[in-house]
Amino acid sequence: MSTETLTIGKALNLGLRRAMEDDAKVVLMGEDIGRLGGVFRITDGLQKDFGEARVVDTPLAEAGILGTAVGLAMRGYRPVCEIQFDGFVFPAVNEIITQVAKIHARSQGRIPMPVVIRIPFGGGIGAVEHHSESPEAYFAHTAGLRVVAVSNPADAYWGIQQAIAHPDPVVFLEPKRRYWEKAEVDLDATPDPLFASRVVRGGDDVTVLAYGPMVKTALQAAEAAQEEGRSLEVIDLRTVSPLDLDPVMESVRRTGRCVVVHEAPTSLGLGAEIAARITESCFHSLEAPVLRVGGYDTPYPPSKLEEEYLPDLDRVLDAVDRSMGF
Amino acid sequence: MSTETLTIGKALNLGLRRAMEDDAKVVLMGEDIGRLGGVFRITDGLQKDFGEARVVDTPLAEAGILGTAVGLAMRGYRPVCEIQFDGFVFPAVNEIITQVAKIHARSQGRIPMPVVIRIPFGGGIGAVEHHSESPEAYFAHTAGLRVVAVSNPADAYWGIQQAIAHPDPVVFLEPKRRYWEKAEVDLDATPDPLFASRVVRGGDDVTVLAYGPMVKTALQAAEAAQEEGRSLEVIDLRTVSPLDLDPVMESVRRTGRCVVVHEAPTSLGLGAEIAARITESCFHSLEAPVLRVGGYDTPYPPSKLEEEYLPDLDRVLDAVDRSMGF
Amino acid sequence: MTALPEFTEVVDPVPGAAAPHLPPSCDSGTVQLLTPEGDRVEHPEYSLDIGDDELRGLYRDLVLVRRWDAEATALQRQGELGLWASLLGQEAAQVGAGRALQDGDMAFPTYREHGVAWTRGVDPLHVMSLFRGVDNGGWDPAARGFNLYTIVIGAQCLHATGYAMGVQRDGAEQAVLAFLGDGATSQGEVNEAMIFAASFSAPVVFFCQNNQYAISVPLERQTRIPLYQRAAGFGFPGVRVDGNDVLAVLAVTRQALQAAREGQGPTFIEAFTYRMGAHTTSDDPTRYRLASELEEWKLRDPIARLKAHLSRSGIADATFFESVEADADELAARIRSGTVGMPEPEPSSMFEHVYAEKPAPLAAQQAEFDAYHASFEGER
Amino acid sequence: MTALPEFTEVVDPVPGAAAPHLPPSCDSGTVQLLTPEGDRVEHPEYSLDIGDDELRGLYRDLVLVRRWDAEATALQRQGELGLWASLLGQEAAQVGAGRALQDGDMAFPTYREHGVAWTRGVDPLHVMSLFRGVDNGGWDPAARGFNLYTIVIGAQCLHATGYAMGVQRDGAEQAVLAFLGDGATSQGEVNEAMIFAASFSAPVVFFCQNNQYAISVPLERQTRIPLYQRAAGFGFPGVRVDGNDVLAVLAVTRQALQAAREGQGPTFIEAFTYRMGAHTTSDDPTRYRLASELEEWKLRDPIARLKAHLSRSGIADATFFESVEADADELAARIRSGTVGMPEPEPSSMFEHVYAEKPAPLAAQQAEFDAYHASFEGER
Ligand SMILES: Cc1ncc(C[n+]2csc(CCOP(=O)(O)OP(=O)(O)O)c2C)c(N)n1
Ligand SMILES: Cc1ncc(C[n+]2csc(CCOP(=O)(O)OP(=O)(O)O)c2C)c(N)n1
Ligand SMILES: [Mg+2]
Ligand SMILES: [Mg+2]
Repeated sequence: MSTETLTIGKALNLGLRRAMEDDAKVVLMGEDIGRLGGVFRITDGLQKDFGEARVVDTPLAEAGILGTAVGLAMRGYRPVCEIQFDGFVFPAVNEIITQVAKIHARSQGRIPMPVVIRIPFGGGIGAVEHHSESPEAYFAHTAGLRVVAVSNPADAYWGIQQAIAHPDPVVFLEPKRRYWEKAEVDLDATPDPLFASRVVRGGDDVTVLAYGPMVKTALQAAEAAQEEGRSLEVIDLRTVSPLDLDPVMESVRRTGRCVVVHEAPTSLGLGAEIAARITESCFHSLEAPVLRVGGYDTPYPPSKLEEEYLPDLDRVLDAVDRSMGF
Repeated sequence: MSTETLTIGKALNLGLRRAMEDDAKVVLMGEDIGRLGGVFRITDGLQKDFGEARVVDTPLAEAGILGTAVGLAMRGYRPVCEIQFDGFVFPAVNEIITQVAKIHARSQGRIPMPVVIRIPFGGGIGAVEHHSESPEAYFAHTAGLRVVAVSNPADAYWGIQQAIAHPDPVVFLEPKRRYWEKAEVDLDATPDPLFASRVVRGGDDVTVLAYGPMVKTALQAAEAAQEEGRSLEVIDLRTVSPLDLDPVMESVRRTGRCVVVHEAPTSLGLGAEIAARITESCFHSLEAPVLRVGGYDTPYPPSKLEEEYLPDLDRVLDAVDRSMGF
Repeated sequence: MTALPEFTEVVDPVPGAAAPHLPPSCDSGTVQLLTPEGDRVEHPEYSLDIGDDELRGLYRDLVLVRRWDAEATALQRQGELGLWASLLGQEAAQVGAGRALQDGDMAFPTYREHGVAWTRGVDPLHVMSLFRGVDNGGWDPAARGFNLYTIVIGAQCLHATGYAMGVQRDGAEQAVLAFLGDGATSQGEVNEAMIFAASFSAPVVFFCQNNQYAISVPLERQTRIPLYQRAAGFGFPGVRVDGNDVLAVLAVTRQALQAAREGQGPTFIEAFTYRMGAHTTSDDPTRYRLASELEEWKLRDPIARLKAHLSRSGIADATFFESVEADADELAARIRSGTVGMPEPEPSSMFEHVYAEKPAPLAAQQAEFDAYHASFEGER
Repeated sequence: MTALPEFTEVVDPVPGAAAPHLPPSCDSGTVQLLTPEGDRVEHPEYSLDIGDDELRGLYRDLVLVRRWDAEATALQRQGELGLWASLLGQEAAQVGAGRALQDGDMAFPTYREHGVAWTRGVDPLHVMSLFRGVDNGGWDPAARGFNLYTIVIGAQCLHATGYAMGVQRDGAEQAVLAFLGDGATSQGEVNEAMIFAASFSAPVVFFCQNNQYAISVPLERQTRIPLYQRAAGFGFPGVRVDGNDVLAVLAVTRQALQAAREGQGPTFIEAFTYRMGAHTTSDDPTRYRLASELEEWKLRDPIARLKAHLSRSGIADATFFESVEADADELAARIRSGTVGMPEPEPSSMFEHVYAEKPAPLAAQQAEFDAYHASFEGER
């Protein structure tokens, strides 16, 4: 068994490399992903080894990246697009929503659309405006897209390969502030299915849901709660759309309480959909309403304020308290 | 008192005219809004009377329309942009989300951003792809925007004037399939506040929430339910973001049951946010989970299928039944 | 098509517009190989080696697509289609461009390229189904070398460019033809497509049918200068061709596609033409353009000029013309009966193909949908 | 700025790149009024009537903005700023363009135009606060005739065009200056801005600092031909100026702004220059460009050449140069202490100004926020 200790960033790099080795049709596209290896170095060394035809530094235009990716997919390629930062995906939204998401259905399945859209997302890195956004809800509301958010090196390594191999378009969200966090990854394991949530810590009192960067925060909260004698079950949603809520329902039926955590603004964030669904399905089991811990309904603030904006351990515990108080 | 029987389309036309008379800074922009008067004729006759500097046929580029509107707003104008159809707002989404929504906050209130974005929205007119979308959730998830959806001629007439006069950017959704529906409008009335929901039919059993084109559907359902001896309270949300849920909470505390209706896909549609909020605030009053009647999580289908896709009276009644069954 | 109503109200010229939009016969910058009167003329840079069969074939194409178009317009008026976007007046631009394609080439249409569809062997009924609201186009894009219609203005230009980048990677000697309108040239994505195409020297040809209007908005609102000059700003050739001259369009497009196949990168072709009908059946062009303009352009009809050439040069005789008319009648009849008899789509089909692999939540939603509809069985 | 590390690894030239990016002194199409050696030269179309005071002022501007930039880079290294985008090497382009503006004109910067900010009287600390993460820029755009920094590449070009359309409607004799980079020319919105500007003849000048790179991506990926030629495709003038020649930039920009004020519409200016530092403090340019290129460009330093001219022509003496150094020291000290001493923003301030009128739900969220934070009082 070959295990390596990898950061999320390095795991993505290796996963991309393996996907490119496995399938000559995989083409990476983006701004600065070639010689520079991307501003986060996720594609480091790949252009050197796979050449400029497979690791393409594009002109500076996100609609152009996604639009040409659509054409490449029509020609049988599997484009993997890097959006440099979350806040710069919006010029590409027309292509993503009106084309990438709809072409498979439009063509009655005749046109394949295996496009992966990699987006380093979320805050917490002290950046300037537009570099700390959490745009997942826009994509999760869009039928035809799959939206995945990874939280750890193993999911990063396997998830990017699974996303690339999958026939559907996948918005692949990378927790940028966790790029440097390490864990052991078994490079020969049989990976979990990509589009499934996972219980990452068992517990009985409250079910806490998170994805991407907030999984760590949720686990920290569970750790702290344990000291106060409270047992939190933490579920890493992993797939944000379509949601895999079966394990969640199972858990909530047991705990009767649920808290959803994400960085995106709370209004119409994923927490809204999850709360609505859980309430529909587990109405009689709920002892408290599903509570949401999210970003506030404001633009992401200047970085000196981001600690106050972002959900943290304390805010999760506060919600747990409120849930228990019902 | 001067009342006139107006269609929604004509009410908008008159409202725009009055807004232009009241404030010389109001400038209309869009594709085909000038000589043609817009594909729905909402701006009919306005270029003739106010000239080409105030009713501007733009080049065919939605980002261009919104981006130049931002600049006009910075110069002290009040641009009113027409997006020809809902499905064509996406090229402008970058300007709307990263600029229109954020500039007031970015500038600490120094830069005014009174931009109105008129969008004929929703389905039911037998159109081809991209002409029947309900994109409101994308905007409602975006802090800094206000999103309004009108349902009747009086709100159309007054609402468009109020939106234009308001200092915040407003996405103004027009129920295109109801453009030709008529009602009496009192042109001298004191209008209701723009950003407030309104009980349009009193009832005791279930609270039904709708906005835009679905208000009529909800009222039809209430009518039909009455024959079966069920009393539905119907609330026209009118403002979709930020939501005005106080009257809703008051109602739900009384009825204990709530159904939300919209055309947009159900997942992460407005119903999700409303359900989450109501459940948080009225947990102990709810006798059933808030149920949602929405579009399915698919692309809007070819028009021969739209009747099956769109919520109608029967689907609302079905949800009411299910709610009562809890 | 029924005659267009006469324009009576006198309106000011559109601001900045050099209205009316005159045909380009006298503009020496416009490639022409067949005059409006039907005379073959030489052009220093473009020649066309074409046999009589091929000439007759082009004529047949032109007549048949016009008949298809007329039948579709009529069907829409009779409530059998939700909408129709007429190609009337643009037959030569479309047939010329379409016939310039080779097997293995790929075309990316907008929503008006029925003439190109025809040349690619797309069954007209597969186009009719879109406008009837049955589906979004029923043909197989890969098999026909003809993408589905794209309604969001300009998006297909990027798809074409990306597809051409794939052709490059395959080392294939193929070319891609992207269609767009004059209005579309203002979209950011169209300009990005030209930038990507130039940067990567992609084998794509941008074929712009300048029919003078984007719905009601005249060309002058989109550009101050002739559209073909746009390409120069991106560093690749642009050429203007008489879009009502099927021979010139064929020659110019063939040459551009061949250059693309040989690795010389993109070309922008402006086919100068005119939309003789309404933008779509929902439109009323009398609100924004002068009847006199239409009259001028009637004199440059693309079919009349080829017919004059064929008759005068003896390439075709009355028997041939009659056989084409008969083919057209037959086609129209087939389109009519096929359209009217088209089966309704299965309601539940809207849940299919949203994903290549249907996710469980969507399957559950579909099951609820089915159950709900089953509950009405017998009632309806 | 500390010296850049030498580039050692030998890499292939970027595909299609005519690397290295050579300065344009020998290109006759580039407007130059001051040679790299500091000699004034004539240009047939551009002259500059400029007094000694003004010349000394330009020199002072150049030195002060470079010092500001160096201080900011140092502050970032010391953890006092989150990020800094250095203008090193682009001082002449920015000061020349900024000084060409008149009162009442409006400038729309990207995120690198500190030199323009300086010419508009923006307090450097109001720029520092952005990069420190305190706010998104603390100046009053209307009062300074200088919009806030725009980080989304290219968006400001449309804002500038729209603003210029407002100037037209006001009948004002004012002009608008939109800044953009070479990379930005690929964005759809930038091209749309040029299309709108051309269509409406808006009084806007597009000022592109072609510093040869968009982060790591060389110019050749964005365009095959010189950038100033882009404008021709949209039907308005484009001109290339030596961006390291403050006099030429001033002359060219002045003339373009004046043309705009007089109703002649837009101009595109390509200021050919070089980014001497990293893209931002987060970047490592040794990964993608050659030290030799940097060495070439050092010979064309914008400050050295003006200094040579001023000394040799006797317009300025040692006392003047010393006074400028003293001013620079003082400025740097003020920037340092002002930055380090900047008050932290109020947490609750994030809820302010999201709307002009705070909606009740947001006020409620803010109240919860306040109550939650109050609950920690004393604990922390
Ligand atoms: C992005 C987008 N915006 C608006 C529309 C609505 N629309 C459909 S056709 C059209 C005009 C297109 O003009 P042109 O490109 O000249 O093509 P033509 O219809 O003349 O063939 C417009 C504005 C659209 N389809 N897509
Ligand atoms: C829409 C968008 N995409 C990507 C980025 C990330 N980004 C920041 S600067 C930059 C390069 C800009 O290059 P250029 O326009 O030449 O300006 P320069 O930085 O050289 O001054 C990129 C890609 C961005 N800010 N906005
Ligand atoms: Mg047109
Ligand atoms: Mg640059």
